[in-house]
Amino acid sequence: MQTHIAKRVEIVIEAPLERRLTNALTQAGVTGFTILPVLGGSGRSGKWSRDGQVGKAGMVAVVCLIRPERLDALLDAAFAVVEKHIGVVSITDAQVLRAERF
Amino acid sequence: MQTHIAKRVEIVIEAPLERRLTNALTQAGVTGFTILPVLGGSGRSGKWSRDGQVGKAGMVAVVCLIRPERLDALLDAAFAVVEKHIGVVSITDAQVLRAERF
Amino acid sequence: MQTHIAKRVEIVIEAPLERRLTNALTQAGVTGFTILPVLGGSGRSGKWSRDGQVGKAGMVAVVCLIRPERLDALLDAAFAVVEKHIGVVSITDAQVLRAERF
Amino acid sequence: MTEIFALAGTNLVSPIILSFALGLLAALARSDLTIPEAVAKGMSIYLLFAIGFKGGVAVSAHGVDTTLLLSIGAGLVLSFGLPLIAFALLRMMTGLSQTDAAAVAAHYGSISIVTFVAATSMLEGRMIAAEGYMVAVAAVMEAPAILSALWLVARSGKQGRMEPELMREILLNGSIVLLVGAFAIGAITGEKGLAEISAFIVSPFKGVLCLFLLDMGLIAGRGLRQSKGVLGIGAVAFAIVMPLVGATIGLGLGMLIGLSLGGIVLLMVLSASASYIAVPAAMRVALPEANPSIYLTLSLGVTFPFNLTLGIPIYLAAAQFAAGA
Amino acid sequence: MTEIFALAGTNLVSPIILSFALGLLAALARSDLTIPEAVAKGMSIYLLFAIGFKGGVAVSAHGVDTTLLLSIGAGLVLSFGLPLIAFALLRMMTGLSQTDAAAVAAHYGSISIVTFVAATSMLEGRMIAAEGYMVAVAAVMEAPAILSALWLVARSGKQGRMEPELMREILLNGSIVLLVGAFAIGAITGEKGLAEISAFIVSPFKGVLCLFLLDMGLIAGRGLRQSKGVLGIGAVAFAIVMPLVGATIGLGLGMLIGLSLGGIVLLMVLSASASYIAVPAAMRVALPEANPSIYLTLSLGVTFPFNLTLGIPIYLAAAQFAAGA
Amino acid sequence: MTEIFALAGTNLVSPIILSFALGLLAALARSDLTIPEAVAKGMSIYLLFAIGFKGGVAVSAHGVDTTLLLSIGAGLVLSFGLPLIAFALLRMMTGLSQTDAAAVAAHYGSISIVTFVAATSMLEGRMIAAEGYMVAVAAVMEAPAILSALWLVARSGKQGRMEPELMREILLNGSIVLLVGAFAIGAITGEKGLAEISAFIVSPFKGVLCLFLLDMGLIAGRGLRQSKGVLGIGAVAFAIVMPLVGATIGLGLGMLIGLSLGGIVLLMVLSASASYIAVPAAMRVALPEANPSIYLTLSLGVTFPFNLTLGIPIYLAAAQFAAGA
Ligand SMILES: Nc1ncnc2c1ncn2[C@@H]1O[C@H](COP(=O)(O)O)[C@@H](O)[C@H]1O
Ligand SMILES: Nc1ncnc2c1ncn2[C@@H]1O[C@H](COP(=O)(O)O)[C@@H](O)[C@H]1O
Ligand SMILES: Nc1ncnc2c1ncn2[C@@H]1O[C@H](COP(=O)(O)O)[C@@H](O)[C@H]1O
Ligand code: NA
Ligand code: NA
Ligand code: NA
Repeated sequence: MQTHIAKRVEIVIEAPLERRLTNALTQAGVTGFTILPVLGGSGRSGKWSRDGQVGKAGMVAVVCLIRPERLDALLDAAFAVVEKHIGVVSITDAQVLRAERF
Repeated sequence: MQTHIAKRVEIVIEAPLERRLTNALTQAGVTGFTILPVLGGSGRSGKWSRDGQVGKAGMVAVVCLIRPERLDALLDAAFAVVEKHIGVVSITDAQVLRAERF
Repeated sequence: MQTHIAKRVEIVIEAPLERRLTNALTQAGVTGFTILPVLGGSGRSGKWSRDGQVGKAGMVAVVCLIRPERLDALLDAAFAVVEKHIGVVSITDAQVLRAERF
Repeated sequence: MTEIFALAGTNLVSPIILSFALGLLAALARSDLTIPEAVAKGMSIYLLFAIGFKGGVAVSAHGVDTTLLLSIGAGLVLSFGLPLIAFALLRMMTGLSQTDAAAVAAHYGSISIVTFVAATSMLEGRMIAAEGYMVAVAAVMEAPAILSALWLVARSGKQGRMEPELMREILLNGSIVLLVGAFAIGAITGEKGLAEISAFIVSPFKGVLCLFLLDMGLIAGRGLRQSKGVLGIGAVAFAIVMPLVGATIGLGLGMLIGLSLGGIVLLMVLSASASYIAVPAAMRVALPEANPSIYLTLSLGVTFPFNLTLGIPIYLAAAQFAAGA
Repeated sequence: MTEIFALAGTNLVSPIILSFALGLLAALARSDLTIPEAVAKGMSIYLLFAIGFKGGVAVSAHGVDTTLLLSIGAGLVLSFGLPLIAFALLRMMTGLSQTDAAAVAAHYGSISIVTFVAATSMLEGRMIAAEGYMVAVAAVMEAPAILSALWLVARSGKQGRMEPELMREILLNGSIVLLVGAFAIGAITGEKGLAEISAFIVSPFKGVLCLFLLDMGLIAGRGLRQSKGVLGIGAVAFAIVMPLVGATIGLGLGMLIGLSLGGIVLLMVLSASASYIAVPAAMRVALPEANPSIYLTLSLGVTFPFNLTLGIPIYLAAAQFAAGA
Repeated sequence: MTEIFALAGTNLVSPIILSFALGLLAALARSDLTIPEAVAKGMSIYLLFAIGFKGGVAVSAHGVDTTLLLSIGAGLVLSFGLPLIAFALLRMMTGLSQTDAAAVAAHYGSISIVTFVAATSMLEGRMIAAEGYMVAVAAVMEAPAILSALWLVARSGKQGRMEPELMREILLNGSIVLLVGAFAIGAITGEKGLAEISAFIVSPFKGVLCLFLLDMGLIAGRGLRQSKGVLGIGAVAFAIVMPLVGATIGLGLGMLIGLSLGGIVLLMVLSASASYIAVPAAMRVALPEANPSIYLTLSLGVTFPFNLTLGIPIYLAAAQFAAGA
């Protein structure tokens, strides 16, 4: 089956920032993303778990599949939002079906 | 530690199609998969969020690790289900422990 | 934007083992991880779904981004916990922003 | 006419309707107020269980009369037939494609159990009795409309998938099973069973309904915001005309088979209301080419609030007028 | 004998049992009816809190008598001892490996709090009083069986892991902490505390229990469907014989220490029931080689429904017969 | 003094406080007891809806008096002003950075609705009436403190972000919308509306509060465990001194504007309590450099339990003393 080269970007970010991130991505020309819930994690700012939260706390994972040539614009946009916050950004080489969607 | 080459396929698909997809995968010889919940997302058919849903709506992400030689059979099976529906399919090169499991 | 080479390790493991795994990872020098919920899946030990569970059952997915040179230590640690249990371990090549975090 | 408005007026200042309005406003103002999906699903399970159980108890108390079978039959006729009318109206009033029109039509042949529950509450508030088995009529009306819609699509040459597997799924979908099952439990255990659990399924019922409608308001409001511009004026008009057409037919059938005033109103409400739970999920499988934001917005964003606020009082007034005549 | 069946008959037509049956049937028919995990967990927290609290209030009202300590002691003896009997029976009746047999045995030494709650409800319905502190006995019986099972495995040379960390986890698992904690709160605040919150923990209790058992039915049904063919006839027979054996021993001990009729029945139910919450999680850590679908199917798919429908009435009849004798 | 302790004593043995203590102990002992996030959120929606609704009904029953506007004004003054005092205290008592101090200060100007609810329950238990509109005062006090904190940061040259978008988010955050909306519904539907749903929002209220406080205890306990060593003694002292300072100012203002005894106590509680829902989320956006474990631990781990156990009785005793004087 015909596949097309793409990048898979995964951004783990604080839930209160979610909408700001997706807005920034959309402005950077990203045509789609998927948001996954996160149960807990650990990093430089310590351990946390969704159970230990009240209100709109915790983190989410935003996954973006994009054409390689759009990667830089996406990373710039994401970085502007993530910069001062806790969270991580990772990129993987991927392939996608139905390239017209990206 | 000994690792083995594999493919990681990630399919984001509408929840009502989940069982149809996993049946198709199983018939295509896939021996395992993992289903992750999805909170929301955006694509050609617009934005959506799990909060804006009643009933068995929303999407799920199905992750499949398989031997590379089985990739084509898997993609054909997945594509037959996903074709007319909203959703995306991505493939990444991966490595796995315990090859006998795949 | 400046990115750095890393490995993305994804471990799907039984929920009662979660803390044991993250402890082992931390001892192996892993500085961060993210835990995602899992709705269901299928493998050698059959199909299961979160709906069919009572108590602290089911599985979780633990995602780890690490420097490549730490991969072996991580896999050894993870394998010791996962060995006798159901679950899978997969590794992907990735790139990360902000290398100082890993 | 003034009577209807007076009726609508009292109806509108009930906590139930105001909770819906609160949700609607909050969503339109883009508040981040949300009810967790699991809690909303828990409340809908509670409501289905309670309404089914109480219906069963009512039947066990008052016995089955011949009207029961007739009512079930009427429900089947309505659910099979209303989509055909809806489809014709849609093709006249809107520019929707055949597939989209058929998908919308399926929703209007099926029912909204929350609208039914709100009507029941309103009748209880006015001390108007209704046949307990109307719950069973609601259950049989959930699914047939889907078949009609698929037939409409198949007829037009476009393929709509009705695998036997999908058929099973539709008939055994959670809402139907819970409603019918609770009805059976209520019918078997009767007043004695009700006494055991009435502190759970009767007393707090209206309060739970308030929170549930708050959520429905939030969902409807978010849907309206996201689908801005998707719908033409014709489609919106359809979503208000169709309930009135459905209710009129329900009124005729209800009088024909000799239902009580309350029963007639409930049959009108079932005919007038549109599904937004079972049918959308079935459409995603059977008619994936149909645009979900069209049918969800019409059914949940227009028809549901219309029925809740103006529709139910209008149907009651019409039934009272017809019964008096 | 006819008395037992009459008893079982009335027991069977309660909303509680019928809700379980509804869930079981829905799952076997592959309906998509599900109760969200969070809601099910919320209900189990409610039930544990309510049952613990009421037990504590009962103790604060009637005072602690010497039988309390004896009952706790009996609970410990049963929980440590029953796995040994279960293990022996399993090795005789089935072809299960030592590890699988030990894992199953652990479940039958421990208890099912929902079975306990259902028995309490049934006793209340029949106005049979029982010692309030039986809740505390239930709590102490949760964990010891796990130790016995691990000892059985260790003895046979196979290694079973009992790290101190696991020990702490088992003793401080959520159900035990909540049950014991609510018991303490009830004992401290007494009737006054109960009056403050009885509209929450007493009145709606049975109704919540219905929905919870609906979910248990769904889970048990799904488990049975998925494990078709996993279990031999011997294993299924064990899952019915073992509760009867356990109940008989419970009956003897209960009479020995002088419990009331209700108390004896509850001790029998505790002995007869098998865990499906705390123990399975512990087994995944301590005996990962054991096959979860064996122990879950036996405990939740066979023993639980057996106790709920036939077991409890049998135990009551037996206790009444023994007490009369 | 002895009176306060007696008061605190009775307060402490209520099921509500003991449930909190149970959660705290369970978390400190590292039990795996948890309340699912969705259930906790569902309970908080229930509590906000119920407390808002009852406040609205009280206003509709007793009418609006001139004190209402004064109270709203007092709430605004307190919420804007208290952060300045808190900031000054923090700079004196602790070594926190300006940003961290400002973030903490925002929390203490805002309010904890659960503390408010617990105080209301306690007053009801003692039959002390309070103005129903204190709920509205609670709502207006949620947000202004955030502005003061951002001003403090901006003044010091460090940039804190207050985009208009954030402003909208804060003012329309779920808790405020639900509280104000339910208040409006209660005010519109009045006693009649309350009668319809009181079996849901009045009778089980205290019981739900118990389970909610159990969860708060779990969260506070886990927070304390994880933040061991993060906080100096000065910060902990601040988290006890600041409520007392706030309550004193609340007492003065409450007497000035002529609130009833109950109203004064509630204004004191609002002043004394610190936010842990709305403000933390806003701080993550507006002041991401501030360390969340500092402000969450102080507000939820120290001030909240202090107010719940000792604070509320102290404020009541002080108000009674001042009113008597
Ligand atoms: N190395 C890592 N691998 C995977 N997830 C991470 C990693 N480091 C941090 N995270 C995630 O990002 C969150 C914030 O990380 P930090 O900003 O380092 O505190 C953590 O709670 C994790 O969920
Ligand atoms: N480029 C993308 N990257 C990640 N997820 C996507 C992307 N495009 C679509 N999706 C996901 O697939 C769903 C349906 O996409 P679509 O069919 O384009 O409407 C979206 O709601 C997203 O969850
Ligand atoms: N090939 C696979 N791809 C993705 N996930 C898998 C795969 N095999 C197993 N899993 C996951 O690991 C769990 C346990 O697998 P197993 O140990 O094979 O029973 C399954 O329930 C799945 O969630
Ligand atoms: Na209809
Ligand atoms: Na037992
Ligand atoms: Na305050």
